[in-house]
Amino acid sequence: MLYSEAGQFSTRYAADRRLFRLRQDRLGLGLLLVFAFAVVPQVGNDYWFSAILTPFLVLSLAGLGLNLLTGYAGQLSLGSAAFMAAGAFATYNFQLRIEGLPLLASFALGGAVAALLSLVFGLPSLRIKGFYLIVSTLAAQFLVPWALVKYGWFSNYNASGVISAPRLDIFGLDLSSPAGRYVLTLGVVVALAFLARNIVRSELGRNWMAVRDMDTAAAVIGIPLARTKLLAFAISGFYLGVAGALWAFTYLGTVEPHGFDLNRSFQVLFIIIIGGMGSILGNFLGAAFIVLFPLLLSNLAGLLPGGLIDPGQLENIQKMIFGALIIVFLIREPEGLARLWQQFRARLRRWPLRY
Amino acid sequence: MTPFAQGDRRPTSGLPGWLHLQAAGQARSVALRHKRLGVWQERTWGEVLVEVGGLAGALSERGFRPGATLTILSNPRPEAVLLALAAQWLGGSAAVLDPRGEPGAPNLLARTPGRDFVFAEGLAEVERVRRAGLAPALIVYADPRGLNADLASGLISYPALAASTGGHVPALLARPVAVAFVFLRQGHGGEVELQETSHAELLREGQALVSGEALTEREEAFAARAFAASGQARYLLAPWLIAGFCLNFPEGLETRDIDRRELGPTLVAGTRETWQRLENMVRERLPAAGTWQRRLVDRALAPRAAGLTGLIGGWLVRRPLRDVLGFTRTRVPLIIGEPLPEASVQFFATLGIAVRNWKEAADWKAQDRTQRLTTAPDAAPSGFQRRSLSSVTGVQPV
Amino acid sequence: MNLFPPPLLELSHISLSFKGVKAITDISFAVARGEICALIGPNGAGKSSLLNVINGVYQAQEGQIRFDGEVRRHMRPHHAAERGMARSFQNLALFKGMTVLDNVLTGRNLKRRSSWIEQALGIGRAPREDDEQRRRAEEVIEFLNIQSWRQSLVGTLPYGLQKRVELARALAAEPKLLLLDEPMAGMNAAEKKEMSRFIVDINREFGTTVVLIEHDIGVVMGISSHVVVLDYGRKIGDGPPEEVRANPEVIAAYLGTRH
Amino acid sequence: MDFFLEVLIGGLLAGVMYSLVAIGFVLIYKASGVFNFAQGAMVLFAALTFVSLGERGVPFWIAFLVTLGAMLLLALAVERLVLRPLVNRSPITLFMATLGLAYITEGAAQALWGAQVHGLDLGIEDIPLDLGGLLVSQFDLFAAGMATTLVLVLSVLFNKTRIGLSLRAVADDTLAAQAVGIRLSRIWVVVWAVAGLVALITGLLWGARLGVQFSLSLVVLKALPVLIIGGFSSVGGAIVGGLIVGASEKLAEIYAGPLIGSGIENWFPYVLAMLFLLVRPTGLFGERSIDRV
Repeated sequence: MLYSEAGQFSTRYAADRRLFRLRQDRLGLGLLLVFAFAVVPQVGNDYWFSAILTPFLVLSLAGLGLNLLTGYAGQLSLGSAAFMAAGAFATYNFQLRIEGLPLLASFALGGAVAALLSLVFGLPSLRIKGFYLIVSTLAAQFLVPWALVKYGWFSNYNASGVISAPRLDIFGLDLSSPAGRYVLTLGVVVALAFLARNIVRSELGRNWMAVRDMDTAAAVIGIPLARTKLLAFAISGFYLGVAGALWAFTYLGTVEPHGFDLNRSFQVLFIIIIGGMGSILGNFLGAAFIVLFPLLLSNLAGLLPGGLIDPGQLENIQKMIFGALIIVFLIREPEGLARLWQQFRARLRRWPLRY
Repeated sequence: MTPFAQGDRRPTSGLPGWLHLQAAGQARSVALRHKRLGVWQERTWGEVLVEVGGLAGALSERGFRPGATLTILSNPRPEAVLLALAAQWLGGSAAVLDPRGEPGAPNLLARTPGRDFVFAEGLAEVERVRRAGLAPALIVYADPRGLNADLASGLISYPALAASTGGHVPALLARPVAVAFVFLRQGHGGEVELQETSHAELLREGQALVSGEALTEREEAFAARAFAASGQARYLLAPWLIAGFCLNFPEGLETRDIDRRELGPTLVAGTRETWQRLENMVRERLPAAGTWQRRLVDRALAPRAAGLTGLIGGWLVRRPLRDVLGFTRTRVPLIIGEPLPEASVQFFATLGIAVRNWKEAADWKAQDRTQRLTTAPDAAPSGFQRRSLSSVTGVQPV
Repeated sequence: MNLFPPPLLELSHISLSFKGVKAITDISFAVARGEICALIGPNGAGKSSLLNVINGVYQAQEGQIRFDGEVRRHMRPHHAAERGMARSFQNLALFKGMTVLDNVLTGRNLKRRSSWIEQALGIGRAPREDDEQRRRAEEVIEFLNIQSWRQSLVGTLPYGLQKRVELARALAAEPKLLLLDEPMAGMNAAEKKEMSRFIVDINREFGTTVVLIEHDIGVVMGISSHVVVLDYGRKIGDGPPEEVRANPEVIAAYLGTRH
Repeated sequence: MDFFLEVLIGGLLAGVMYSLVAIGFVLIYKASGVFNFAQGAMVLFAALTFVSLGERGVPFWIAFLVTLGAMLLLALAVERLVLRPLVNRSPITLFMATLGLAYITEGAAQALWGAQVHGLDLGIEDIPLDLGGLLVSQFDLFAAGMATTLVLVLSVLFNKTRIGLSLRAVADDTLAAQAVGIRLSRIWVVVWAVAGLVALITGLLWGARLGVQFSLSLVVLKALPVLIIGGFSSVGGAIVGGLIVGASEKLAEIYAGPLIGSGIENWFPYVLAMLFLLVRPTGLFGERSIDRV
């Protein structure tokens, strides 16, 4: 509406495959990235970096990982946190045991380990459908943290299985300051988000959605179900693994296996329900919501006259509101905040016409 | 041979001559664009020249001689334009019929002077040609559905025809005095009316349009498909060749609005019907009555909304609306033939689209006829009521 | 040259039952290359089940299928697709969450050569292949006249159009054999006419062999060169339309004098 | 050998407790096709309500009935606010809705009654009983007895009463059931209410065993593998599954624990369930459905 689409047409298919067809959208994204990379580190303060922005980014990535599996390929999983844990501990061990392994490389390897694990727990999906799968993913959810606690080797024989971050530097550039960790996280998340967007727009992405929408038909037109599903598990596992590593090292600094319990998995699931299944943008919206909402709530409670809501209750109230929101979203807007945004945008592009 | 008289920049060989001129002047810039298979396919002036030359070769190999007429039964599409130019290249003419089956259309087809060479868009048109009792030596079709398997002699697809010549390009035989287009239509008395337009006349009209509207080679002209092929031949073809801008064809009737928006044409030529259709579409798609959005829109579209409200309305409603319709860049909105009713003109005017009307000037007719009767190379078949041509004088702001 | 080319599809003594309930009993017939073969019969005659057996959605307990020179007892859907079978379903089996273009593109997934990594990174064979895939898909879209809906979600389209999109998806696979399960179900006369036109054109243009299930006898007689009649899972008629139409058993089955 | 038997019986009796939770699942699954993750939260809610009432001096049966009333209200709310708006949506959607429901219920339970641990005494002192040389927990026997009676009551309810018959009709073929005029909403309310009753009893038994506290809501995680093994749609399956899980996890803890490390009963049932799934995707008693195309 506020910008002109007239005169923006493609003469080659490649032009249609660009990230955005409209010049203005590409420009907008570019500006956003410049802002996030160049401006924010200058103006932000440590509280924002380490308490809001970094967790927001990491959770977005985790949501993205689960979304690829659940939102695109239609395979429900309650084991996200397990794969995050696997990624974190694997990264830790790669850093620990291989001299001079670049940080990003160990992130990637950690992701690869998580991918492998996810693949294994995805195997039952070849036989079973729907929520029967949650058993397999829950098995991972309980098995992995148990193993990480039980076998000291994973945490380099730390008494309580706690691992702590390696030195965060890339090409000798030290990133251990809050701003540095934010930038590092941002870089990884942005890169992986672009990759994910390419994947879901590719043949593989279409196959995922086909399997999700109607697997019988998918098989009939020759889509290899097993391969498609397992790739979904593996790639999703990779994303979750990297997210776990970031969670442990750029956000928390130190983490124990129980930091990746069932509730974490639920948190990630809620991100994609609220943000929007089958959408890349949705993960960021959902994560922003999950991170900001509690802060908002506690601030509101703070505004109320003292003692009206005692802090102990706040958590319960928060829980109830989250639960209610989940149901409301599932009823009113199953495709989440992302859908709302798309509808708004579509209206804007047609305005003042209705259709 | 050279299509140009010595020392004179103006070609002496009609429309194809101008094609040569443009190809020489701006071989690399885009001459034709039409949306097909989801993207806008482009032809540069150089390619157009080669293609037309090849077609001319193919036609002459199949016995198309000077003075012959190629009947075109098709919605506007590049193939039709290029084939018409090829026929004119060989000193012949193109008889353009409106493919949309209005009552009496078949007998128009039966009366076409060009009985041996036909361009029929697709299966339906080919069948109509056959029903009309024509037995052409050559039927060229563009849309292959249901025709590839048809092995009837003389039936050939456009690509096959274009490829059939061995690069042999015949001499350019077009002459200004020669008839370029023949238009047939059902007169009000039910009798068939025949119009013959010479190159000279088309070029004169075209030149008038070009100078009147100051058209440059940078225009993007949008040929709505609903706008009959004949109309385009008369009002877009000559200006296109003279000014050397780019002529754009949408993907289809139902996608034209989307395509117009994508393209954002600077020159839009339509008929009263096409403009009114557009207006009605807008009116029925405006926000539902009673909503605040509707009130905003109504205020913005109220005539003479001036001052601040005018400014706001412009940014919040008129400008976006222009863009949705694809008129953001439109500089020359034309209506050909009967004028729009005042209300509609007002409507578009408030949007900032000053639709201009091209009128026919009666006084030119007589003199024009004498001129043409003496110069016309071929006497039209008896039994047709001869009717002289309108010609365009200039802008008539509405 | 061979005056009697082998049939493209040959079913011999196919029997199928669900939990002991016989759906198909000892059915054999052959479909010649390039013909349009119609499967007709009252509801519950086992027509859909037979299609499902042909491309391996169901596994027949007895009998064998010869397709394009290859004999198999069981045909897995994926394998059937690879060997050149495409089909549409009785009650639409489109991917509702995807656009028309994407649905058609999925029909071409077997034509892919580049790996998913190449595609994700836009390197190697991927870009050229993407163009090629898109062009072929667009050709199908143009052939079936659904350009205007290219980018709309199939879930939002009217029923008749969805049927056409499903046909497009099947056609995009460039199949040797096209199995259409009631392609005109629930259509009005005009839509039926259009759809039959498309089917005939497909058959003529690409020489695709078509096996279709249809209830509208008029349509069947109009477009098919070979009719197979089923009733209660048995074959009661097989031959050119006019011959089948004259067959007393078929008439009986349709007028229901026997029941 | 005796030791093995004791472990086995102990496991079996513990399994009875799992079965109790699982039965709640099965009821709801049969009637509304919903995989009710909130069952655990309902157990917590019921137990907390009951105990807190008791602590406020409300006599046993009153408290019991009041809690039952609360569960009925919950059922009504669920039917009206969750099931009805989500009718004929995908099972996964419904499942995720029950996740939300679980959060609400847990939040509400703790907001109302606080998070501290409440003791619950049903008046059965837990002294081991000596049965022919085998030491068996008296409490477990009592629990087993409760479970058995509950199952009997349920089976009577569902096989003899009209509501039960219509419930089974719904479970068999929802559309047909509606066609013969069975009102789904009523069925749902009844079933969720009954599930509430089951939750209450489960809550009492588990609460008496572990104390009434948040961890009660986690029994749901025990019930999942039970269902997978027993099959979602069979009460008998739930019981057998429960016994299998109970027994096997105890045995595994005792015999495999030393080898691979203790504390395996958290995940062992799931691994067991996965193996079951790979062999028999619909569980022991679940029936397979052929998806038509």
